[in-house]
Parts: sequence; C-alpha cells; structure tokens
Amino acid sequence: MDFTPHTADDVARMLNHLGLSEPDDLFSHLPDAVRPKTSFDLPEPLSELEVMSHIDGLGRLNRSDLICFAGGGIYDHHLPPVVRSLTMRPEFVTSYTPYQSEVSQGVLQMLFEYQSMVATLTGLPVANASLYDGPSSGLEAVNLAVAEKGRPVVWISRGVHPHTRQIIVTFAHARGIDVVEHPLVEGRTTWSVEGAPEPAALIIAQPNYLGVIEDYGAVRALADSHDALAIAEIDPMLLGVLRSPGNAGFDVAFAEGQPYGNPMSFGGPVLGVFAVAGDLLRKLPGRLVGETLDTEARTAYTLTLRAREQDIRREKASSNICTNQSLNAVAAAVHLAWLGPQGLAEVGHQSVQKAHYLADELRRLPEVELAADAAFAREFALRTPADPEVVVTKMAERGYLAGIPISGDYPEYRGGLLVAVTEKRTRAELDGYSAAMQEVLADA
Amino acid sequence: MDFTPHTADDVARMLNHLGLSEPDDLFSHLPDAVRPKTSFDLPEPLSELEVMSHIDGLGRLNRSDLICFAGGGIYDHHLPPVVRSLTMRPEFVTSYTPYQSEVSQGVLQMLFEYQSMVATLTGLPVANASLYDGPSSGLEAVNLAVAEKGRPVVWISRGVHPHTRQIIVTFAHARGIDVVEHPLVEGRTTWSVEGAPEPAALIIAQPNYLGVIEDYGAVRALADSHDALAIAEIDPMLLGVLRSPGNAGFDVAFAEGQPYGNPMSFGGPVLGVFAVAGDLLRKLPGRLVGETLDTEARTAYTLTLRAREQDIRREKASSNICTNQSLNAVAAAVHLAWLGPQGLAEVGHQSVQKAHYLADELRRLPEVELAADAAFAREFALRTPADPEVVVTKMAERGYLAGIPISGDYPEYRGGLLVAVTEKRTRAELDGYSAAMQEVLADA
Amino acid sequence: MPDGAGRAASSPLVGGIPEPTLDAFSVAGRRASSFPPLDVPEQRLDLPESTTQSPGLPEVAERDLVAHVTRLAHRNFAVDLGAYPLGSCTMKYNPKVCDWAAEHPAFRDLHPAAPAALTEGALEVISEIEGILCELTGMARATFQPPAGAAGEMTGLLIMRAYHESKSRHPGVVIIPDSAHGTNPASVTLGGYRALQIPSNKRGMVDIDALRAAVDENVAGLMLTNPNTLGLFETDIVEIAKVIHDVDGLVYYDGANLNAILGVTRPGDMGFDIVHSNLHKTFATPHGGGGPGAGPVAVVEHLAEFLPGPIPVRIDGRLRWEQPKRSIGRVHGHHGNFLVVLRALTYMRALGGEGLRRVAERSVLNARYLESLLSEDFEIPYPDPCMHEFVASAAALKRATGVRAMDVAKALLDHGFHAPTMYFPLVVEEALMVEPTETESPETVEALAQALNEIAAAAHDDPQYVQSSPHRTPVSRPDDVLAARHP
Amino acid sequence: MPDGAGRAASSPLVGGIPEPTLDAFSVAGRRASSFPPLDVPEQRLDLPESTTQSPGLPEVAERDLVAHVTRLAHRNFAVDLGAYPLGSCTMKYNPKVCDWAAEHPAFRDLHPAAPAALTEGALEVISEIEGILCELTGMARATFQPPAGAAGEMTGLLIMRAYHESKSRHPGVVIIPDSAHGTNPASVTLGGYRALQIPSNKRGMVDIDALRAAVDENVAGLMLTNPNTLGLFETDIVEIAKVIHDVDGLVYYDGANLNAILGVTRPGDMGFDIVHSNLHKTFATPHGGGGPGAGPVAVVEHLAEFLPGPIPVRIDGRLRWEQPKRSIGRVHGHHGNFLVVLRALTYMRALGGEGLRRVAERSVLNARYLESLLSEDFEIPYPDPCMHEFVASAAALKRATGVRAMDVAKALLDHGFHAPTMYFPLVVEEALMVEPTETESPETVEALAQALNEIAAAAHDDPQYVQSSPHRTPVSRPDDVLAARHP
Ligand SMILES: Cc1ncc(COP(=O)(O)O)c(C=O)c1O
Ligand SMILES: Cc1ncc(COP(=O)(O)O)c(C=O)c1O
Repeated sequence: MDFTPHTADDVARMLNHLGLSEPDDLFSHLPDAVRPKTSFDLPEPLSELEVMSHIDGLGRLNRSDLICFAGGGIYDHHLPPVVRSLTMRPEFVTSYTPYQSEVSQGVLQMLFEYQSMVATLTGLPVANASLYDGPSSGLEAVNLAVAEKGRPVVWISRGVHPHTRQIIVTFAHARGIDVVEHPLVEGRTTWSVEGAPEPAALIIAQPNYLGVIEDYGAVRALADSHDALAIAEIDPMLLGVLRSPGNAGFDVAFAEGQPYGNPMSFGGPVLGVFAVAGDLLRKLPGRLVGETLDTEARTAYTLTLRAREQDIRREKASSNICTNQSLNAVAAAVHLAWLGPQGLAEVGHQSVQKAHYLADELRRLPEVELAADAAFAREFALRTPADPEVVVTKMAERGYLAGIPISGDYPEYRGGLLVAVTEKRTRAELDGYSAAMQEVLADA
Repeated sequence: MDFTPHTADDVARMLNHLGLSEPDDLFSHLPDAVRPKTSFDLPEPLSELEVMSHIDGLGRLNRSDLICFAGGGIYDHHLPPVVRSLTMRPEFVTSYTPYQSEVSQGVLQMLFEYQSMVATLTGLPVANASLYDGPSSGLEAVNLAVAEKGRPVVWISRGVHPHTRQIIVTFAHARGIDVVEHPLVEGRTTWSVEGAPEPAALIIAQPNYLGVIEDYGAVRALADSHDALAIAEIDPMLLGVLRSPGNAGFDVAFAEGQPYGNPMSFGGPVLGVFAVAGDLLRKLPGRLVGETLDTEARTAYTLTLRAREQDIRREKASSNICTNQSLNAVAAAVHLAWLGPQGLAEVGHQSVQKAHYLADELRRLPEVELAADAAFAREFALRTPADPEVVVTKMAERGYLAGIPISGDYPEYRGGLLVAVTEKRTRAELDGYSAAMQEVLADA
Repeated sequence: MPDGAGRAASSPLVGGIPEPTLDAFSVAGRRASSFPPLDVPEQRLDLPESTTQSPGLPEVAERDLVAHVTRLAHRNFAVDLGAYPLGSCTMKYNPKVCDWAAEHPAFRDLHPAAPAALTEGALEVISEIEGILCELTGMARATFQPPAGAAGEMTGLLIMRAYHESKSRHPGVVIIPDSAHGTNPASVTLGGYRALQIPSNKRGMVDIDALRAAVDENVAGLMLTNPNTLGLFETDIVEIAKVIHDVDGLVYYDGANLNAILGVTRPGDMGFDIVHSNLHKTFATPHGGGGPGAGPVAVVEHLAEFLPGPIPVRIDGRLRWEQPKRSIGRVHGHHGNFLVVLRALTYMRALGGEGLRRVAERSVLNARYLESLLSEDFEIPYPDPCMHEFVASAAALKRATGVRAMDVAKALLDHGFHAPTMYFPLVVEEALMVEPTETESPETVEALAQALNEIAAAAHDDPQYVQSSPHRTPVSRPDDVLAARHP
Repeated sequence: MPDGAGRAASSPLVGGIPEPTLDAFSVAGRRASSFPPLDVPEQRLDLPESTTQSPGLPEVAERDLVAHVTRLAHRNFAVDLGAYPLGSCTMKYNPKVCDWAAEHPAFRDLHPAAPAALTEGALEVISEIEGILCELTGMARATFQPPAGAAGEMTGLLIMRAYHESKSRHPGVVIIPDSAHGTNPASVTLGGYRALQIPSNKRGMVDIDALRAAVDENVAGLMLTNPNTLGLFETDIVEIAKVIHDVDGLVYYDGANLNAILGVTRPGDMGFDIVHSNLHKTFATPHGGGGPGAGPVAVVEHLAEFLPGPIPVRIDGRLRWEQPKRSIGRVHGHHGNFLVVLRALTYMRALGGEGLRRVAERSVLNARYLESLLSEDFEIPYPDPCMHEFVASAAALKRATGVRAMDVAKALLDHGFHAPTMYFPLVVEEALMVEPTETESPETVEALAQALNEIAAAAHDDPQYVQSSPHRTPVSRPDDVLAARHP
C-alpha cells in the first residue's frame, strides 16, 4: 500500500522546482559515512488484502476467546458499544494534544469532564488528564511525594501491584530513592516501622493485589505520625462500593484505569488515573485542562498550569510526560457517564457478590483454600495442591482463563492463583469454572 | 434497556401539566373496543449484556466463515475498512432524506457524487440516488418502459436473474403487463420473435445469470426494429473489463449494487443501481440530487425533479419509492473512489482470470463440465454427476460455500451449480476448492 | 487556492465554505486501492464485449478521500447531533448496541444463497422477530422481504388482489383518505388499482358517511394510517373496518405511526387485515440519510397463504425456507433488508414488552406536552388530543406576518433543531408536522417549544429576518430551479 | 433555553455556541446503563471500608450522552479533516486498515497476564516489529514497553546508567543541545542526571568545539535528535558520536524525527547506541487527542542485556517471555501500548521497504517544497536544506507589523489548516515549526504556502485583523490566566 498522494509526475515537478533531478538528491548533503552501503533487509510491500490476512493469521494464534477470570488491574467488564463508537470518532482519534484550543474544544471538554468525574469519584479535588497506566502512575506518585516532602524514602506495601513496585524500584534506583517494602501478614499490610528511614509517603493498594481490603484509617494515622503522604493504588471499578481514598483522608490516589471504558488490549493502551489533594496541585504530573472564557466571554476549555510541564519547565518539570493516554481518558469519561452512579455501584456490587459465590464454591473442593483468609472484594488468591501454571494450562483446554499464578511475585504465597470476577460472568460460567477446576485438580 | 430519558418525576410533572394522572390517561379517548383485554405476550426486557449474548448465540448458528464461491449478484469482494469507517459515520447513518438541504449537504453531495460515478461507469447520462436492490430495479425498469412506450409488454431473457424475473412477474400481473420470456440456448439468449406481442422493452443480463456474456449489439438492433427500449441488468464489478451498456447504446441499465461498498449482509441492505438515457429523465424512478447555488451564490446540492415523486405527484408518480438505500449508495461512492479506474479494472480482471483458472481445474475432474459452453466472465455454471444440494452440503464440511444450485430456477440445466469467483480468492483457495470437489464427487 | 487542497475550510468548524467534488482531488495516476499480484497463470481470453478503456472514475489518494468525506459529514445534521422532530418519520435515537449487532460478522458476512442449514441463525432472527411483530400488531404471519414502507404497501395491495382473485373477483378501487401519505396513492396505482380519495371530516378523520357513500362491490379495500397523518386516532376505526368488510374488502394498515400505540392497541384489534411496519421508524433502525429501512408486512391468518415467499417454517425443530401455498411470489431479491431487521430485533429484545409500551406512552406524552407549550401563533386545526405527533398550521402567522411554514422550519435550523415536516398532510394549510419522539427529554421538548415560540415572536417583529433564515448554516436556501438543470 | 436541551446549537454546523457540560444533562434517576439481575444468591458481606454513598457521577440518558459527545467531536480539528502541519509531531494520515487491526478481537480482548502459550500471536507481533524496527534503526534488540517517547527517554537513560554501573562508573552528566525538546532535559533530571545544555552553532547544529570542551569523564552520554528540532541533519554526527564514545559515554537518539531518514540512513550508521522511536509519529499510529503513543527503545548488541523485561525470545520455534540478563527491570505495567504497536506493524507491513523509504523521500520533498514557496516574511534562520520539517521565524514580521508567530498560527486556523508548532525550538525567535508530512498532496502544500503568504500580506495591511484571529472558529483565544483558577 502507499499512503502518499504523489504521482511520478508530482515528484518530478517538485524536484525540478527545487533544482533537483532525483529523490536521492534530497539527501545529498548527508555525509557518505552515514549512508549504508548495503540495502535494507525489509519485507516487501503488501496490498490491503494481504496485510489483513497476515494480521488475521497472527490473531488465530491467540486465545482471546477464553472466559476470563484473570485480573490484576486489567478486568473483563462489560464494555458498552456506545463507548467505542463515541471514542473512536476520528475527531478524537486523529487529533493531537489540544495546543490550539480554538479548534480543540472537543478533546479539551471531554478531558475536563473526565477530570471532574475522577475528582468526584476519588474524593480528591484535582485529577489530571491521564498518565500512561496504573503502575507508572505509582512512580509519578513517588516522585511527587519525594519532591513535596524532600525525603528520598517511601514505604510501600507488598500488597501494591508487583508491577507497580517493580517500576518504582527500577526508577527509584536512578534517583537514589529508598523504597522500603512492608510485608503482608494474613493478607493485610503490617508496617515494620523499627529502624526504617523516615518516609515521604506510605503507599498501599485498596484492595491489595490479593484482593484483600486494607485499613485506610490505620495507614492515614501512621502516615500522619511520620508527616508523610498517604497514597493509595485503587481498583477504580469498586468506587461504588468501597469508600473513596479522599474520604479516607488520603493525599494521592492512582489507579489502572483500564476498566473505565477500555478493552483489555493485552495490557495497553490503558490509562493511569491520578488525583491529588488541593495543596499538591502545583506538583501534579501530566496535562491539566481548565475552564475559562474566550475573548467574547464564551465558555471555553484550555490546557492550564502548563508551567509544571516539560515543554515549559524543561529540566525542572514535575514530570517528563508529553504524549499521554488522552483517548483512553475520553473512553473512560464516556463509560462513566454511561454507567452513572447506579451503574458503577451495580458493577461493583455484582462483581463482589459473584466473586464471593465463586470463592465459596471453590473452597468446597478438596484441599482448596484461600491463600489469605481475610475480607476481599472481587478478587481472591486461591491455593490449590496443583501447580498454578499447570492449572492455567488445563483450564484453558476447558475454555477458561483461570487467573494469574502469583508464586513468582509472592514466594510466600506458593501455589497461589489470583482469581478475578466481574459483573459480566454469569452463574453458568462461575459453576462451569468450579466444575472444570474440580476435574483439573482431580487428574493433577 | 430503556432509551427514554424520562424519570418517574418527569412523567408525573408532564402528566400533571396536561391535567392527567397516569400514562394510560393519554389513551383514554381510544374506544374500548380497540383496547385488548388480555395483556401482550412479549419477552421480558434485557440488559445490554443479555441482548448481546443472545445475538452472539444466534450468530453461532451461521456459517459465515465458509470460503465463499457463491454469487448470483451478491459477491465476496474485498471491502476496504475505509469504506465502513466513512460510511458508518453517524452524520450519514442517523439522518434522513435530505429535505432540509441547508443541514444536509453531506448526504446530498455524497449522493450527487455517487450519481456522477454511476453515470460515468454505465455510460448513461442520468443515475438516481439508489433503489432497493437489483431485482426490484428490474421492476422499475419495466414500469418505466411501459410508461414510455405505452405498450404493456416486455420481452425478457431467461438469463436475467431469476429473482428479478420473479419480482417482475409478481407485479406485472397486477398491472396487466405481459412478460414474455425468451430462452437461453447454449447459454445465450435467443429471441423467439414469432407471434410475440410488440414489446416496450427487451431486457437482458450482462453477463447473464449463468455468467455468460451476451451480445449487446444484437439486442440493441432487435430492440430498434421493434421501437423498444434496450435494458440491461449488469454486474457492476465488471465495468472495468466489459464495455458499458451506454457504450452499447442501451437505454436503461440496472444492477445489484452490493459489490460496490457493501458486505453480503445475507442479501440486504444492498442497493439498486439505476441509470437511464437522457430522454428518459422525467420518467426516472427514485430520488435525484442536483447541483445548484444558494442565496449567496455558494455551490450547494439539493433534491431535484421532485415532481416525479410520490409525495408531490401522488397517484401519478413515476414510482412509489420513498425511503431508499442512501447509506448503501454512500458506501458505493466511497468504495468506487477508493478503487479508482485502475482498481475497478483490476478487480474485474483478477476475478475473470481466477474464474477461468478454477473452471479449467474443475473441468479436469471426471464427468465435470460447464453447463453452458460459452464465453463467461467471472461466474460459471458447473454440471457434475452429483446432486448440487449434496455437493454444497459436503463442500461446507470442508470449509467452502460451493456455489448456488440452479436446477430449481433452470430445470433445463439440471444438476447445475453456479460458481462465482472474486479477486479475493487466493490460488490456494481455488486449488483447495478443486481438491475438495474431487473428494466430494469421489464419494458421491 | 487550489480547489483540491486538503484544507478543512468546508468544515463548519473552520469556515464552512463549499467542499469541492472528488474530481477536484483527482490527479491522473493517483489511487488508494491496492491488490495482491495475480497469483494464477494469466490467460489471453479475448472475451466478447470486453473493453480496454479505463472506467471514468476519480483518481484520489486515500488520505484525500477520507478528509473529503469527513468534511462532508460535518456538513450534515443527524439524530446523533440533536433533536430531529421530522413528523411522520419517527427520528428517535438509534441505539449503538443495534449498530453492534448489524456489524456482527456472523450476519454481516453471510451470503443470502447459502442453504438454510448453514444460515439457521439468520432464519431464527426472522422467525423470532416475526413472533414479536405479530403480537404487537395482532396479526398471524409476516414477511420481512419488503425493504421499506412503500414496498410493504405494494406487497399488501398484491395480497389484497390475490385474496379477491382467490374468490374470482376483480374489484378496481382502493379507498384512501385525503390525508394519506403520497406513497399510498402511488402504490395503489402501481398495484393496478384506482385510488379513490375521500375527504376528512372536520375532526380530521375519515368521514364515515362519505366512506359509506363511496363503498360498493368495486372496492377492493381501504388504506389507512392510525393514528392518522394528523397525529389523531381514528376513533371510528371499528366502524370503518366494518363498512369495508361488509363488501368483503380488506383494510390495510399503514404502520408509519405504529410508534404511538405499541402495547396499547393493535391494528388487529381495530379490524385491520394487512399491516406494514416501518422498522426504521417504530423500531429505531437508523434512517441512513434516506435509507435503508424495512417494511415488513403482517397479515391475519386467512391471508397468510398469500404472503411472499420464501418464509421460514419450523420442521421438526429446525427452520427451513418454504413458499406459502398461494404466495403472490417474491418482492425482494433476497430476504429483505436483513441487517435492518436484525437491528430491530435487537431493539425489541432490549426493550421487551414493558419497554415497547413505554415507547408509546412517552412518544405521546412528549408530543402532547410540546403541543401544550406552543403559542397561539401555531394553530391546531383539530380538537382531538394528539398522539405521538401533531400538525400545527402557520396559516394565521402567514396572514399576520407573511412568514410561512417553510420560513419557520428554516429558522428552527438556526436554533439547533432539525425542521418538522412541512406542507404535509395536504389537508392543513401551511402545515408543520411535529414529532418529538420518546427519546427526547422534557428539557429538549421545552427548548423546542421555546425556539418555535421565539421564531413566531420574531416573525411579528422582523419578518424579513425569519424569511431569510437560516443564517447560521453553511448554505442557505439553494435554488431549486437551477438544480433541475444539472441533475 | 434550558442548558441541557438536546439541540445541536453547539455544533458549528448550526451555530457553534458553547456546549454545556454533562451535568447540564444530568437529572436524578436518569441512566443509560443496564445490567442483568444478580444471578447468584445475594450474601450479606459487611465488607470493611464499604460505602453506601452513591458515587457522584452525572445521571444522563444514552441519547443525551451520544448527542453531547458527537457535538463535541464536531468542535475538534483532526487529521481526518485536513492538513495538520504541527512540527515535530508528524501528523500524517492514519490508515484505516490499522484501525481495523487495533479493533481485531483476537488482540483487543486479550488479557496481558495470559501465558505466552495462549498469546503467541501477540508475541509474534512484538517479535516481528522488533525485527523491522531494528533494521530501520541499525540496532540489535528492542523493548516495546515504553508507552511514549518520553518514557523511551527514561528507559534509555536507565540503560545508560546500568551500562556505566556495569563498569562501576557513576558519571553524573548528560549533554543535550539547547535546541532539544523539553522531554529531554526533564527525562535527564528524572533519570538522576544533571542536564548540561550546549549551544547550537550558527548552522543550528551541535557546536563540536563546545561539545569537546564540555565532555569529560563525568559525562554519561549525549541525547540528540537527528534531523534535529530545526529540521536540519547534523552533518557532524559521526564526529559527535566519536567525541562521546571517546569517554566511553553513550549516544542516545531521540527518534521523534525518524520519519525523515527511513530507509535512507540509520541511527546505527551514525554511531548512536540507544534509539527511541515514536510509533505515533513515524509509523502513522493516531495521536488520540494527546495519546496513546508508543516509544519503543532499540539498542546496540552490547546493551541488549540491560533492556527492560520481559522480552519475547524464541525457544525451539515458539516465543516465550524472558528477562534480559542484567535487565534494568520493568518500565510499563504490561507489554506497553500493544494495540498501538500492532497498528504500527500493520503500517510497516503494508508499506514494506520501498514504502518506508518513500515516506522519507516524500516527507522531505514536501517540506522542502513548502519552504521554497514561502514569502520573505518568513525567515529561514539557517542555511542548510531542511529535512522533513523546517523552522521559520516571524521575528522580522513582528518587528514590521507587530504580528507574532502565535497570530500567524491562529490566522491559519481560519484558512482551514491546523497551526504549526509555535515558539519551539527556543533557539529561534518567533519560531513556526512546520511539518507537512508525506501524506499531503502537492496541491495541499501549495495551498498551505499560499495561506501563510496571504496571512503575512494581511499582517502588513491590517495587523489588528490578524492579531484578533481566529475569526471563524467557535471560540477565540481562551483566557489562560482565568483557566488556571479553575483546574
Ligand atoms: C404515513 C407514511 N406512510 C408511508 C410511508 C412510506 O414509508 P417508507 O418511506 O419506508 O417507504 C411514510 C414514510 O415517510 C409515511 O410517513
Ligand atoms: C523532538 C521530540 N522528542 C521527544 C518527544 C516526546 O515524545 P512523546 O510525546 O511521545 O513522549 C517529542 C514529542 O513531541 C518530540 O517532538
């Protein structure tokens, strides 16, 4: 295929106008040293038909048809068609960062409405226009806390998503930030304060990675006693059934925003949801849209508080983020508006109820138990006598994506399989899952 | 689901404003006699999730995955994604007939461009903005001819699509129009003129239903000798390789327009392509868009020559069509523009070449021959020793939709299977088809 | 500035000047399409009637094509942009879940000639919706071949003829009221009958005495819309049907206004024998800038044998195609506008019985509420309460200010609403036919009333302004006469 | 008129007045969503931290939501509407076939934690594009985790650090030219380094002597864009790389401008060690109103062991995830912006080697052609021929007329074009950075030149008019100061 409009005549005419005779003359000022002597080893062009059958072929190597019980931040919730049809409008898809607000009111207002909804849901006054994903938002939260408190130390619960912790460690090392991890006992974070350096922030996940619900108040109190920020990584789809981090007095909330309007997408593009308390506004990473008036006093929206950003502040910027996940935020806004308060509450309620139904059914199986016997929401860690990797393989043969084996990230929970449930799972699917699990464990 | 925005309070407030107390009061003026005593036996409402799984379930009962060798007007050509993404824009999808041209320039101009392209391709000066489908366009052609010539007789070739002939007969009976059918000999139309009443028109298909190419000149000459219109039902995807009906001096051309931009859709919605010679303009059925200027001399488009239409002319209208197939015509325009002259020629050329390759391969099989041994384009009638219905069933087990059994419509071609080929079929698929056919015939 | 330049100046967002046609973007040798090289040995075929002449089509790059069409889309109003109270057309919201269904590959990529055994899902769709439609209309069987309402009318008239012929009768007249939609008389003529038009009475309904006077053995039947095109329910309907049945005529129900009575009453309960429904109105399938629609025809038991065929019949559990015993024959090339039918089924199942009844209640509620909010500049010529739509007359306004119904309609565009239907039905002078539909909120209905009232007020203050509207749209009042010269 | 009324008045088609926020359409009890009834026995759970308080979200009907968002879409410019010459962002046409790929259920509905054996197609996608990207950049291995260019920069800097630490060195400085994009210095700081900025020479390129003077053992490396942000090819690049390599520093390639050299030359040929590419620029993935993008990082062989993990590795024919030996660790929650990567692969395979080379040729041809058509009001501050984009200065125009680069940009909106990038790079006064991209036709390039020249001419005739533009857009020059008060 060829997406350049130029005909051979066009090219000749333009080259001629420039006093050149062939395309390669456009590069004649490049030093010979950088011009490769051998030709590039690249595939032949394909027609549209061929490209499509190639992609179809690769797609057939995936098992996206499995009934999904995997979670860990990415969930198989019902995604209403209206979300895709509105979000995929070319005016949103093929525009870029709304630098020219006069012709970007569409994206700007959608992002403004997204920010407003996130602020309300998290109970925190300011939300940005999206970050890359949940885990990298954790890193931005750490940077914000360290900058705010001027202490290069954070305390982090092992209940925080393993990938979030890994990313923080990856980058913290470079910036000389000390990341002190605190263990899970009985599935809940216990803070081993002794001898730990003074933290700029305490970070938990609510619910934590094992699905267990943490104690907001205890964390807030401990953070206060250390003059540290309280930061929570939350499950955004549970904000209709669990109280908001803002309500719990937390300073920063971040989340993997995929469940808001985005398909699972093999993990990307998704979005990082990020909201902070008012006094942290000027340390907020990422884009922010504000409401204002134009020269004729018409309501208008525009990017604001740009002074925090890399293109203005350069080496002193609060973050280096430029291209973000705006389109995913637009999807989130549409989905949240479609859900409405009752819808969001219902999704949370049904996910939790069905998770407990499934957990009870599975517990009945011989030698099957919950890895952590504590109050959970819509996800739980199962412990079975079989190797979870094997379980996943055998369950796939029966049509189920059984969950996520956690032994790698949590050796202390050897044999653990993290099982997630959404409102989308029918009782038939839940019962089918239990039955299949029984078979699998029987011949394991 | 509920798509009405009204809350219970809204309804109460509005009823109250009208001095009514409950919704049923809105119908209190209806006579008791018409109010059913028993409640309606209708299904329960479903949530979006439930509706979608219901439709998914029905879809699983279809075999749309078969490699398609069926044609007969509906063909499996490559449909570029750009056609769907542009055609399915809500501005086109959720608007209606452009009565208010000021806010309908989008649809109007797209239809104008569709008309222009069809006119050029058919070699006829005027094309309308679409009719329902190919076969019903044949009926409109008959009505036009009878009105023009004032003779209630048409001569029609048995090579015209059986469904087109059936529809014409269905309606001709009501209008007292005499439809004289002329047989195919050696796959081509032979006109048995003797004793046949004087026709208002001669109607052929080019190529005819068996895929055979008819003699335009002979038909035109015969039509002239009877002062009749020459009308052709054409394969629109072959206009890059066969000469146009206008070029052959025909007065009216119509076609099943599905291959222009529309998926097979189980046969609908598709569109009827319809073009006529200039002197027939005022008898043209259907909508017509014209170019004009507005009050400020800006180029604008609007529905024109409305005096032919039912809403103005009522019982004297040239046709009763109101809602037509505009969106399908928009798709056709986008697809034709995407194809361009080279593309349309290439689709025709490859379809014809691949059809001949396949025919040659199949002819090699024992006792397999072409039902009509005459020059064909991209479709041909195969005759095998086996019952074509059985062949289709057994070929489906091997992943192919083998074609259309024609014995029902053409007893004279008993055992015939109509096989269509498009540019989309790869050599591997063609060879696979031959191999599968060999197996099927072997154990038949 | 070169005409074919890829600037967005035709998008109202940045100017709204006219968009050139594709030819302006066409340059010899440009193309968007690409195909794999021919992978079979090429043969020299010398086909008869072949041509080497390149078909005359624009030669454009995909990028320019996309921008051209996208800009044109921005020059078009649609339900998805705002309220579209176009009377008689039921421009309700078209649910996106129905779009999803229509794009489902299992149906979208299905060939119509594949045998029933390979397309059972599609047959189930038709049979399921047939059951629901028959229950809603009080009929026994239905055909989904007719691709639109007008095609349904033709089908119904052929069934009427077949019925009479089965009794070896050949009546020549079909009666329609003077308020009937244009497709009715047109269909009657094309159906081989003479249309006998009878006047409406002062209540805007069929004049039962005029009807009695008109009816004789030569009457094949009557075509009626109920609620009629004035948005009024024909309260004498049972009597009307009886008058026709007394001469063994058939009563045809034009279902364009079925929306008003879903789950409330049925054509069957009123005495109708043949019913068409416009799925693109009542059942929320999108209108596509003029189509496609779907106009299935349902009939009472004793007419089922005349239905077009084939229709799905269940034979030990599985659906197969069958031709009704005395079928009038085929009226569509395949199975009608199937994907439209699939959309409608999706809609019906989503709403269910309650939801469908709610549609009737709220479409009538919105119309009646709107009517109640209009100023006296808009006369309501008939006393009866309206159903899902009403017809107002701008005749008095015209006499007082010179502002016509058409001017009011154009001015409404400047207020962000699509215009109502104008000058139909013909029985009302300066008619404005307004149908808000049930999917508009009370706030929207109030805003629409306010806009109409403001326009009427403006007509008194500054008639020229209203007469020269619209002022905010990219073009204004295209010249129809000139258009007729370049079709 | 009630704020939340469903009229289209905010659509520029019929007025373009402001669109209210969703709250205006919110009424207690309204909702779009529906769910099946709970089909498992309900339990009383009394979860800790649970709430019964309803989350504060707008309550809107689906119909109003759809109209609201559709109207907003009409208030937004996009590549699909017209040319978007936003310098440094490569706003080329985004092929629809790539949208098709990204919507493919086999990829769209895939969970990232499913084991490799169940997601082999996805791993094949990553491994196939890795091969192509490495060939185009002259690198050995790549990671597709970085979701954007800036994230790629961070990743590159961590690899730089890991490299030095592997040799137990701890240099503290990374050098960047003063023309560098803002993300470069920001990334350097966040990467734990000090950014040392060196001035450009009078040719707008790295001043090699200044560079030599700046380089010492404390230098970890250099970040460079080539062509640089002035659209000029750094002709001394080989020497520059050598200076850095001489202190065993690493040279990082900011791939934002890779479009200009596809198939012509490679960062690897120039001496770069680490390369990020912006798939949303060079490889045509749409920008989504600000994102998502993708910023894969490719490295030379000896740095591959430091790449983030996991990466796909082929083990007897089948791809499996593996952690590089001395991996810096994870930089994305999962596998990066996978569907964006899939779009890019689709694009690369469609174009193939020839097509990709054509991209470079025609993007440079368009830019150079455009530059040649501009009037002298737009000064080109540097003598070298431009590559895929160029930076013009409106400084002289400003001195002569008071019309600034920003005014020119705003006026261009009235001509139907998106504005160029303004005031970047900082080294050029009143900078206008123009990148036509290869997907615009010569006619479009000519129209853009004509529009810019007309604006310059207008600046001389009527500066106020230009300074108060845009005049045709729904809003004009929103107040930034006021905005900062309501974030
Ligand atoms: C009252 C009435 N009858 C019949 C029709 C014809 O239906 P269709 O346009 O679907 O052919 C219409 C369509 O507007 C109508 O309003
Ligand atoms: C020169 C340059 N470098 C880096 C970046 C950052 O890339 P991204 O926006 O993908 O993070 C950009 C983006 O505009 C750029 O233009």
